[in-house]
Amino acid sequence: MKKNRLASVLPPVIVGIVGLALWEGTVTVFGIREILLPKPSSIWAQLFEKWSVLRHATWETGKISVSGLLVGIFLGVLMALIANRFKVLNDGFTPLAIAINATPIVALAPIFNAWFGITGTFSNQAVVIAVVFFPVFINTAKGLNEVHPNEIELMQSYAASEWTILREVRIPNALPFFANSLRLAAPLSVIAAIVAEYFGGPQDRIGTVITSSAGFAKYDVAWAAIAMASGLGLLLFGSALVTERLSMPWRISGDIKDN
Amino acid sequence: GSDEAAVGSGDCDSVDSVSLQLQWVTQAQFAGYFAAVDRGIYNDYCLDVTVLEGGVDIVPQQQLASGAVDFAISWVPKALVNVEQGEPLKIVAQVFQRSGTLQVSWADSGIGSDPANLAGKKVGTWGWGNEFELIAGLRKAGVTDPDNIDELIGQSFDMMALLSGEIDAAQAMTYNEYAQVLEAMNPATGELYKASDLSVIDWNDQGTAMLQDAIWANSDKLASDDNYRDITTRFVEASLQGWAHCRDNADDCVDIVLNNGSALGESHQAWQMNEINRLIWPSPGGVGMMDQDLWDQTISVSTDTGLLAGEPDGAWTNEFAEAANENMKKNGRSTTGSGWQPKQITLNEGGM
Amino acid sequence: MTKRKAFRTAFTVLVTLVLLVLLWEGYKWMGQQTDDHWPGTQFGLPVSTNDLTMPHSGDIFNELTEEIRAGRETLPLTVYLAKKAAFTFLEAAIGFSLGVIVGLMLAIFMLRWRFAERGFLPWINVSQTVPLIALAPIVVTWARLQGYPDMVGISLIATYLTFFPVAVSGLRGLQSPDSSDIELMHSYAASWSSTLIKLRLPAARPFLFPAFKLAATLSVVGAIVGEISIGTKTGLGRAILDFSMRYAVWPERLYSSVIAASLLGLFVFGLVNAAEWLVIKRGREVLK
Amino acid sequence: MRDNSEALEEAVSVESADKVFNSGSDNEVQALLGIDLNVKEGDFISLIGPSGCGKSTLLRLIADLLSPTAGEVKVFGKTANQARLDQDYGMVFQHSGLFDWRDVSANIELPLELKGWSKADRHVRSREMLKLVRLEEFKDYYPRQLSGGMQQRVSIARALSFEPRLLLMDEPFGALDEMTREHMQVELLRIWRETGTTVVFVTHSIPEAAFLSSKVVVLSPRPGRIHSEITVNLGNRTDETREDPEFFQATTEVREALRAVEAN
Amino acid sequence: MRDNSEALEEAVSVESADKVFNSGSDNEVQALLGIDLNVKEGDFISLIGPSGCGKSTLLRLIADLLSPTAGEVKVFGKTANQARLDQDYGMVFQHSGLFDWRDVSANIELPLELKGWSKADRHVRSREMLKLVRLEEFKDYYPRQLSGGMQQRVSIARALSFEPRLLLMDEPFGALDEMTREHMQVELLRIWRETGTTVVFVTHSIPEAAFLSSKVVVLSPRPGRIHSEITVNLGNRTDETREDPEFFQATTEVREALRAVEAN
Ligand SMILES: Nc1ncnc2c1ncn2[C@@H]1O[C@H](COP(=O)(O)OP(=O)(O)OP(=O)(O)O)[C@@H](O)[C@H]1O
Ligand SMILES: Nc1ncnc2c1ncn2[C@@H]1O[C@H](COP(=O)(O)OP(=O)(O)OP(=O)(O)O)[C@@H](O)[C@H]1O
Ligand SMILES: [Mg+2]
Ligand SMILES: [Mg+2]
Repeated sequence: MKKNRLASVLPPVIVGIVGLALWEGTVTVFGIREILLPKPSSIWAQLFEKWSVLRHATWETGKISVSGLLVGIFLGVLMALIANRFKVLNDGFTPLAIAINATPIVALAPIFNAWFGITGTFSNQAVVIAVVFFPVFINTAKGLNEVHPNEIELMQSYAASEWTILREVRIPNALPFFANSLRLAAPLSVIAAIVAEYFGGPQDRIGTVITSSAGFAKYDVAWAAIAMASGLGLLLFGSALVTERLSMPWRISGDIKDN
Repeated sequence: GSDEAAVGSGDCDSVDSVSLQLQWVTQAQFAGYFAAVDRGIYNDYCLDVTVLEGGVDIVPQQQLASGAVDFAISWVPKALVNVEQGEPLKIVAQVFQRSGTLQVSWADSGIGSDPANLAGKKVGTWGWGNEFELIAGLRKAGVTDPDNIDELIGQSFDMMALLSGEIDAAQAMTYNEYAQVLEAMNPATGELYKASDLSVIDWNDQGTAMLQDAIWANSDKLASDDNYRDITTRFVEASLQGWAHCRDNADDCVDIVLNNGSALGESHQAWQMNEINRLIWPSPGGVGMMDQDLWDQTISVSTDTGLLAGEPDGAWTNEFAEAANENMKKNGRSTTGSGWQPKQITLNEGGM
Repeated sequence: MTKRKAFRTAFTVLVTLVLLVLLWEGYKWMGQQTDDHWPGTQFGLPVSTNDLTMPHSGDIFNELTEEIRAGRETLPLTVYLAKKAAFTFLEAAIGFSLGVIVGLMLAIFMLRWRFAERGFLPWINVSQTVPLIALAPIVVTWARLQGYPDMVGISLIATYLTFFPVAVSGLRGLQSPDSSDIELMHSYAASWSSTLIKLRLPAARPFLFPAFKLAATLSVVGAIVGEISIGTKTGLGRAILDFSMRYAVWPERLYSSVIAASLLGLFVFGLVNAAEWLVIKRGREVLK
Repeated sequence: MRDNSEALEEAVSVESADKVFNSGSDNEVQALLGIDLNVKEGDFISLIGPSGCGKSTLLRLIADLLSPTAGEVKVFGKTANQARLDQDYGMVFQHSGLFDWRDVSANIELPLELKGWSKADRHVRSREMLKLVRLEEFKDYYPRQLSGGMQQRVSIARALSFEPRLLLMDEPFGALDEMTREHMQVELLRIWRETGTTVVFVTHSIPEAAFLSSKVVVLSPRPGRIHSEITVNLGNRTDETREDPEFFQATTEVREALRAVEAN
Repeated sequence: MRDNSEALEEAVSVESADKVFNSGSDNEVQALLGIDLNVKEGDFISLIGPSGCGKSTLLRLIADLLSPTAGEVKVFGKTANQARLDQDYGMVFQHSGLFDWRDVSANIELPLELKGWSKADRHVRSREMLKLVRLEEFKDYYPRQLSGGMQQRVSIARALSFEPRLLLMDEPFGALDEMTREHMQVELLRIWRETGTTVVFVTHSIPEAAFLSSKVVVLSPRPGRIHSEITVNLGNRTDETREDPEFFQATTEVREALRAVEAN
């Protein structure tokens, strides 16, 4: 078991280290200007230097990502449930969900800013919600729908109501699909929050740290902020994995017992 | 426009291809360069200029330093940060002689034109490095506790936040966002907003204005590459000729900008052209020449706000602008624009 | 059968759209009556209903027929947006094609070496948390130094968004054949590459097409974002940028351009759907 | 041992039932035509026939999962619908149909839960059932941790948990290998004897039909009709019965009926 | 009709072969122990045994899809590896393993394609094979459009397409219903007679083993060993053979061997 965990942690760490070394080496050897691509070592230095600003910004952006993520999940699941209950809606919603997904954040941000204002965080959250909604809705709806007909028949043989079937069969069946969507949505929520922050809202966020340093071509600071954002994304991704494991005990890879 | 040609208006032995990186999309802010292209001025100087529009994530001085373009238009303090970091950037023409940044509020808000009144208000800024004149102005007026910038709010590139009353004072350029407000319908009156509805804080008056649009060149290449020096000489002169053209033929330049695909309306561009001319003309020391006082002010504001550690050496030269002024004068063109008068522009709804 | 279903879907979409418009107008009407409060309460509505924040749907629709000056010509907004969409489509198509190639190559690489799979997969995830603002300058500088037009840089940004689902789902698809199918190929003494071409790639198609659909919409997003980020004379991204700066005076235009972007997204989604049908499903319905 | 004197009441009666799928459309299928079937209480009857002949459809009619296009289906003298609402039957499908997300006890308790039994009662009953199918130690396992045969036994336990008077089984052992299958057949007979339930069993294995049933009903396809009914009387069946010439005789009889059906 | 004088050469010889999985780790499995098996050319032998006894593992050793931990496997006098590279055998799995995206002919032509045959040659051969398995009209169908039995016949055609001298079959009919299965058995015997191939056949159906084989090899589990070999001589088998007391005798013999194995 321990050996297993090591085997899954070691390769990405090695690839990461080799990647950073290559990055550092390439920038040094080819004399790439720091104004274009800073060295990992300079980024690292900025992480230390700007630590208190970055920590605060990451915390603020983290709050927006997480709250937006949670609401987006809630809405995605709710709509999936509604669309499942009223099948016609599913046909109508899906293309709309695709259309929303095809709308870039940069286009949504000004509209949401106009709707919800820029003095609070809600328009940024709304962008996160819109971005998270799509994968959650599509996947969950699929999971609710794609139930084995046998299982439905079984429940009908028990004279179970649609509601009972939803609770006992559809929802548990949709869990793995839902979990899969969480893996997608978790990192998305971070990038969505950051991009939304470019276009307005309070100024002490990862997004604004990135834009104000990029505005001066201080890319080492920008990359340090990005490193924080990636860390946040990874953290949320990891939490999605853990939630998945905890919420579905039956998915453990237990031994098949012989008769 | 061959009448404007001063140098090399005859046949060219060879034409040099040159690229120029703008800070933003096509608009009258860059009319001089577009005019120099469209009216054949660059051609007369044996240059084939490609004007590259800016985008949200394009930083002109970065493009210039990394060698992707030959010249760039950038606000002075932004690029000075990179000069301080050792990037090979040099101002070869300081086109704008004043700052176009305002802080706009409603006339009835009582903020007026005194930054001290911004205390305790919700103050908007775009960020992206556009906030320093504001911060310096606030400090100078003794307003902001430097640790507490909570009352600074990021605004979108539109003026919605001011119109909806969400913020009390919004950042605006004289030539762009300020006009936007005047192009919007006042629901209370059913007419467009009027200048009298607004009050503005002009950083030029507050002594925290910083230098804006300048033509930047690659200082390493200037030092080592004679051909590039020669191109720079011609490029600066032709560009300044372009600006002179827009001073004297503002309507033509509005048309040129619109032809180059600006989707902003005609009256908006006319307004912008007029305001841009105001930022350039008059140029008492000659067009494109560095104004030492404003330079010093830019440096002191930058060092006060922690943007720069000190004055970077060799960040600008008047050498090219001087030569250009000489030639222009020889050909009887005004290089100071002392006789220039701004127009009265009427804005239509939506800038149409 | 499928025709009828397509018809029914189109109908439901239409009905949903009409309902949304009614909802929009209904909310707006209510807000106008109550001065932006929930009827009979002191609670403010979340979104103010003035014409600036929520323009009438009819006005948005009307705006589409309005003329707009674009360079030397004057066009109806619809035509203007359609032209820009065509350009964006081209960039998206290039980005999509490159993204598919890069994604598949990565998937094959990770398939070939288990270490590569474990080592790269998490970083492929991380790659998507890096905002374009940091990458766009690098991409565009590189492209310009190579002498390519900026369109190439924009397409590369689209590639950056599209390779991700293709790589992840592609890997799953390539790993999807039963071990007995792999054994069959082995029993024919087939080489690794024959197994890849004759078995794994075709078997991956049910995984790849959903990824392609996602990648297609992402390629549009990528092209638009790239246009905004790098700056172009044309393209939907440019329209969105122009109109978003002018939202305060002309909100209808931003809505129109956003709708155009959504439609382009739906269009490419539909294209991939059609391709899927051609490649996989045609003539292969289960017969009795 | 069964007491045959009990087995008098009619458990299932199907009268001239027809079933047409997709009626009126291009792909109309006449799945069943004029089916008459009577099952006495305590009987164990098997339905056998070529693939697609309508075995599952007939079972679904009895279970009221489908309605007949014409004719009548009665279960214990009531309409099939009433019998379903009264939970008079338990059903076992070819694939065990256990819910992955419920452990073994929770799967067995599912129908009891739906009927609103108390937790304690459910617990007691699921223990009994686990004993019946000999899986006591596996109560906390999830289905994926069990072999196919064990899953099928849980599925049977679930169907029996609320003591239905009728057990409907659609190829329950189809997915098992032959040795496990033979073992399960013996187990099923034991349970049937112990609980006294009536069983209607769908299969397409000739030896299975012959081994299990008191009556084998052979269906012919397109449209599905009852071709013949073969009464089997092997008495108390054990594994040895399979080597009994009488069993061989019974399989031959069923095989012949089937061959006649297929020749049509 | 087969000419038995040919059947002298050794097709498969396994000598004291062991197979250990996950050697040295916690979940080490001794799958096979000291297996000795000889198959003469033209033989039809079946491997039978309880689930998990190592039937598939043994077949995979012969196919060189696994290597023995100890001992030796020879196919036509060569190493198993050489035989695989020479394509001396064709393999058929439980699930037909046809590729959904290839039509029937393209599936049959797959091994020929891999061997670099020309298009014309492949075409001729696939036609022959389709004729052999009686599916000429279905050449342009996709696997999903065929019934399970037809799919299995395509799979056999594919295995035979390059005229391997040995056919290895791992529960090829396991997924079919009994009637189809019996039909396929007769077909397989016909093909075997017509082509003169040697067959090693894994099954866990007792009647299937008895019906098909000239020799039934019974394996015992944990670790897999050869328990006994039963020679069957039913002569020319047809559907009637299944009602033959001699067949019944053979099944009983196999069943008894298996019961002995399971009792261990
Ligand atoms: N829901 C349905 N819609 C349309 N046709 C159906 C449906 N269910 C069954 N049929 C058709 O009815 C006929 C009988 O099907 P049924 O499933 O009852 O056969 P079966 O005897 O159970 O076959 P098998 O042995 O393969 O399970 C078949 O031709 C089948 O295609
Ligand atoms: N790749 C493997 N790794 C580890 N153990 C294996 C592997 N393959 C088979 N085994 C084990 O070896 C033993 C024999 O397996 P094998 O598949 O040969 O049995 P079988 O007789 O074919 O069973 P069945 O009738 O269920 O197909 C089993 O205990 C199985 O768990
Ligand atoms: Mg059936
Ligand atoms: Mg096996």
